[in-house]
Amino acid sequence: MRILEYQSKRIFSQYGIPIPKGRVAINAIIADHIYEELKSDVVIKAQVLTGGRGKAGGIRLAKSAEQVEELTNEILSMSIKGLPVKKILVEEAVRIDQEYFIAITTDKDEGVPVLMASKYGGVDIEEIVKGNHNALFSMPIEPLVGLREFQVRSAALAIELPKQLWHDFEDIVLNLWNLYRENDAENVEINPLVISEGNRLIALDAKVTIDDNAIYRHPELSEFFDMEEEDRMEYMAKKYGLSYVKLEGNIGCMVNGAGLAMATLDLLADNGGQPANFLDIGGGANAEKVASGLKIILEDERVKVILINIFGGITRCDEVARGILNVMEEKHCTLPVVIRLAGTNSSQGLALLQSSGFIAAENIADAVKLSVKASKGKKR
Amino acid sequence: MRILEYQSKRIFSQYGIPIPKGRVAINAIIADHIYEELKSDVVIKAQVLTGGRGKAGGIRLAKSAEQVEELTNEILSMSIKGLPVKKILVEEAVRIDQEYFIAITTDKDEGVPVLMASKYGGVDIEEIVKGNHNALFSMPIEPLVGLREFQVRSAALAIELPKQLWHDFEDIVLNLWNLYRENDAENVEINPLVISEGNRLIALDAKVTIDDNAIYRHPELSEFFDMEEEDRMEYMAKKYGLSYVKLEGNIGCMVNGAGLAMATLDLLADNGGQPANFLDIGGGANAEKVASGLKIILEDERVKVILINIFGGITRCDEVARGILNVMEEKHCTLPVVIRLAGTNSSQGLALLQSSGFIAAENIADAVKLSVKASKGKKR
Amino acid sequence: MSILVRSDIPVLVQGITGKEGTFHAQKMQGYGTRIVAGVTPGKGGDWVLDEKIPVFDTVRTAIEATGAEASVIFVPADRAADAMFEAIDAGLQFIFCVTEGIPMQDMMRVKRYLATSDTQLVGPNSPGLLSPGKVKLGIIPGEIAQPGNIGVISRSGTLTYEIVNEIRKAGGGVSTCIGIGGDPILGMGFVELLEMFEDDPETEKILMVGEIGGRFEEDAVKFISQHVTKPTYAFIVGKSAPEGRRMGHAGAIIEKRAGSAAYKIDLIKNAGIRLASSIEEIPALLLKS
Amino acid sequence: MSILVRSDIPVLVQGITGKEGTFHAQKMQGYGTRIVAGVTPGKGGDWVLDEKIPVFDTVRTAIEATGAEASVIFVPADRAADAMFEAIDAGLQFIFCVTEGIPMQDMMRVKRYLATSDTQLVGPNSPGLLSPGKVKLGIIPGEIAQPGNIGVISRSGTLTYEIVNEIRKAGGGVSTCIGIGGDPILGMGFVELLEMFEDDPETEKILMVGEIGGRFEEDAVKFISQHVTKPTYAFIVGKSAPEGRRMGHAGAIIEKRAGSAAYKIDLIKNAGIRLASSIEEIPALLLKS
Repeated sequence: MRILEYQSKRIFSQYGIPIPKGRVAINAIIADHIYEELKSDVVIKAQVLTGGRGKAGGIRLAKSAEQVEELTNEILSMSIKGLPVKKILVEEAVRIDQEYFIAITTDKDEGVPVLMASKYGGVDIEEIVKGNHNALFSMPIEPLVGLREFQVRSAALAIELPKQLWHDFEDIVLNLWNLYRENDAENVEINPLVISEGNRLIALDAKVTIDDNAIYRHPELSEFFDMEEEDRMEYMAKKYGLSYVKLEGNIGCMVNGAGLAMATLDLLADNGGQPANFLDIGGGANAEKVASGLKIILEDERVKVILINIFGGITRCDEVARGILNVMEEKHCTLPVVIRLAGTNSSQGLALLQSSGFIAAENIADAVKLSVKASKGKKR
Repeated sequence: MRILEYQSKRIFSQYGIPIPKGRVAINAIIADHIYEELKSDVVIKAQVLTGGRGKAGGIRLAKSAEQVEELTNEILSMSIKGLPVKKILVEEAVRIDQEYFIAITTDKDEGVPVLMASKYGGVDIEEIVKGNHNALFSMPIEPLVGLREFQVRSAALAIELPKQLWHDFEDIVLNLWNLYRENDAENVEINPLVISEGNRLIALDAKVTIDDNAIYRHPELSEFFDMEEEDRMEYMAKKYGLSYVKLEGNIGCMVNGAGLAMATLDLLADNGGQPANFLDIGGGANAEKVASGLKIILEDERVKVILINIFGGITRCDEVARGILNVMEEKHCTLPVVIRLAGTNSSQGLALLQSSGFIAAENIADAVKLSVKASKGKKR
Repeated sequence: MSILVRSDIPVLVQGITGKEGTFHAQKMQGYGTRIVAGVTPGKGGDWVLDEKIPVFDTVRTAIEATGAEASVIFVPADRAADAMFEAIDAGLQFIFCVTEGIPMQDMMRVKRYLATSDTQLVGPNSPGLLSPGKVKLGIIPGEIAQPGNIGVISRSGTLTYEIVNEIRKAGGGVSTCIGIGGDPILGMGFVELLEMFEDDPETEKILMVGEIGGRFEEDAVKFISQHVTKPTYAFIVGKSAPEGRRMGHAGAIIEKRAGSAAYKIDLIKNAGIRLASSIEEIPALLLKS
Repeated sequence: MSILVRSDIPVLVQGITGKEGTFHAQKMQGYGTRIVAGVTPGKGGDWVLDEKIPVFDTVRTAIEATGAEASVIFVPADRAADAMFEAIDAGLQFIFCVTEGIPMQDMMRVKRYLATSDTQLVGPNSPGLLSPGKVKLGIIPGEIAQPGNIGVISRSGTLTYEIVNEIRKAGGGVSTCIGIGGDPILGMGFVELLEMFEDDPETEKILMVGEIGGRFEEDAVKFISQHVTKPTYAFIVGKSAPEGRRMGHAGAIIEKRAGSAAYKIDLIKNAGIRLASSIEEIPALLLKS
């Protein structure tokens, strides 16, 4: 779960990591109120879950009440990488002497957290790192030991941080580790961490991503889960514990298992079809979960045909069939539905669906070809 | 640092470990007030840092205001194993269906914490364990992993805890682990943990010992350090970072290094002398620390002769000499003082002491013999 | 014989009294696997599977009573890490963890603890192991494969069933089929299993089914080039998958090392490993040669 | 040659800019030990010991620049665990930790981390190692010992000086003298060092100086009985010490396994190890035979 900058900063602040003064606003009246409170020039920052906000004009400096109003309205009318800006963060403008990049992220290949740091913060660190491997300090953290002070010092040395700031830096990075550890984060990132007024370290930006599998044990974080910021269908999918990714096409897909789902999408592409989504209902899905998945697909108006490909293992095909029947009856769906059932209880499942007018496919290749054909037919 | 039952229970309560309702009192008026508050029979418990309170009559049940007053006064006039009772804990009397022993302690030989449990709680567990090894469940805890739920379940199984209480037991023991871990405890112990009213687990007693070396990082615990409960000299020693143990004799000893101090005490005993104390000034002690050590010895009125045995390594003998001179001048000490200095800067040290009337000893054997002789002379 | 485990290995099932645990314990037993015990905390003393299999409260007591050497884990995600810690601590030789959705940081810690032990872990989020006609640990449907000479290793569950089933329909058979699991942080990877297949007299060809993300396939290709003499085949899914979402710059920097399908496919081709471009192709490719 | 380290091993000092660090780095250097670097966080770039020895901010950078293989730690107790983690992580072969008063739970974690590495740790709360005329790591005063054939291992600092000094005064000499440290949780114990003395051609006799508490002496006696062929002598202090304070029942149960002086002395006598009953006796006992 990615969370917005202002939410991440709220957590930073709980962990004692210094951030600029400021608050979130949803309109110019509130923004102006914050500006009056702060008694300083302010930076207005679009709150969207994507990078590149600065380049898109979503981060602006305002020096007067008029500018605050004008820029707030401007930013709140923008979309950045397709995401409409619904909230802004109004913060005191901070003098920047030097910018650093600092992060604790997860190296999934090695199964360890990694401390990263660079003296080239504030700009596109990925590009800089690509060109110059020495630009990035990176050190694995032993999961059972946790981040050690000496590792933080190694980072401070690598990014050539002035020595009088080492102590504050150690506090910030150890707190960042505590935040990562105690909140089941996948990634916590400060870019840039700045030196301001010669001797203060401040986190100007904040990114926090929480492991979806661990959200159940952080009920206090659920308030940060902002439905408005998510795609409606992705939100529904998450709610039902399904894995859903929106794509560009018109064939709605529902498959059990991520590997089989990817294989199905690949085969669709090979056959000239265009999937509308990736949807993995996971292992052992019951009728209800199947129904939820199908409802999400039906929400998508671009969908012209539905492809259901199930190979029952831990999942039972009769359960799947029941889920499909329930939804189809309830929603009066008239779309063509191609169904392929194999494995555990597949004959029972097929028997249930027999009289329902679905297009039954023998195997995955067959299912894909029938779906592609149907997707190129007339509109609904 | 050992802390009293009522203090330990305060920490238990912070960690969500259930304890009986109650409060501490220093006289019968307060005790009666607590009795009125609790609206139940109460148990009055002497607060002293020793075991065997029950057998000594320091834990009593009171069923009326008169009894509360009477027993409070009785207990507050007791001494248990030489320790005067200055505080009592007044707690609601709790019905006891079953008593267990549960502890997390430190196996120093293996360098690991150990989870211990027994179904024979409430009585002298050490004796029972001595007779029957199966009476005690004991399982090492991997320090880098921490206590795992399955270990707690193994304990619950071993002590035959009713299954409907396993969940509560898991919470209690995991919290006990957190307490141990987060407070740098050496030992945390509940004896007895009782089943009350058929289905509630309650910690009737609580013992917590904090690692002296780690107290610096738990300033919040320093309020529990109760000077009145400690021997005055041991308290002073702790304050100055010295290692002091009171003994029964009349030869005040100050040595650098625990091993050399023990060797000195052994040699005194072999030669018919009786040390008044063990006092290790540690490695690299400066004049000030030496002076503090000497002052503690001078506080002890039983002392008839002072034996100072220093082998300088990291400690420098001239510093030691300076510390001795300062105190002797300030306190106008007239006791015989046997001094033996060897190792780092010993000649400088001896030179400083030359004209001061101390008894200089060649070596440890010499120093011990001179001290024993002086200790058998006339009183000061 | 199967790779990894012998056919008569005594097996316990952690989470045997849950819906999936019971269902699949029965299926395994029906396939001939020696299920000797179940473990469900709080249910010790019960009997399951026609009242013939005893349930214990802890793995240790189960081992003491039954001599179990391997565990299949069906415990829910919030308790699965603890189940693995318990199985490792109790000294089991093999753990097959079917559970999916285990928090990542839990799994990091399990993996480090595992490294200090002699236990071998398959999974989590693994369908387990099936050696047709011999033994089954996990949830791979028994009927989809027949005995044969093809060793199959995969990161997927259902995709593997699909492939093995197609192989069977085309008349081919499998020596052992094993899923390492769909999660990013796993016990055994491809490499350890490739080594076993290379040494397994019943395996004559090896099929590796990979995915986008992670470094498993890259490591495998290196190992195959250097150490595997048997004909090896590969299939990679995720060609049409969109780029994964970033966790910020740091995530992107780390992920760069991991591979897209195209990158992995290139590696495979360059190493001279035969690549199937679709599921349909697989049986023909494997059986013709 | 000394046991454990060779005489020309390049050594760094963690905490070299502190009072004790500077003093003893000088003493070591004066004794002939190859001090090549110091480490003090925040002081990297400074030079110490007559401006001849460079100071680094981290152990890694010190090793890269100077090739140091061992560290002597003088870092204050609240930072000493981190200094050990750093030294282990950087791959040093040997650590001698002089610092005393390290929190016990910190030390537990260091010890477990150590077990996953190839580093050998002496201490904490150790006076270090002295091989007379050859090398000195730590704080054992150089002038108290002369070269000879007696290997000395001890849990104490000053008591060891006392004994070694008496041996010197009686005309005896020492091959290597090493203090394992006075803390309950330590890196190396007696056993590992006894093995080295047994294998050391310069050591002909071994003296072990023990104390009350802990299991070090018990383990040592077992090892000596089974593996040590050289004449071995022991001295145990703490006969007159009062019983230690209890940490509650649990502590007493655990501590029971540890030994009183009387218990240890019995073990030693029963194993046929020659026991000195006082410091005075030691030189005669060792030198007459």
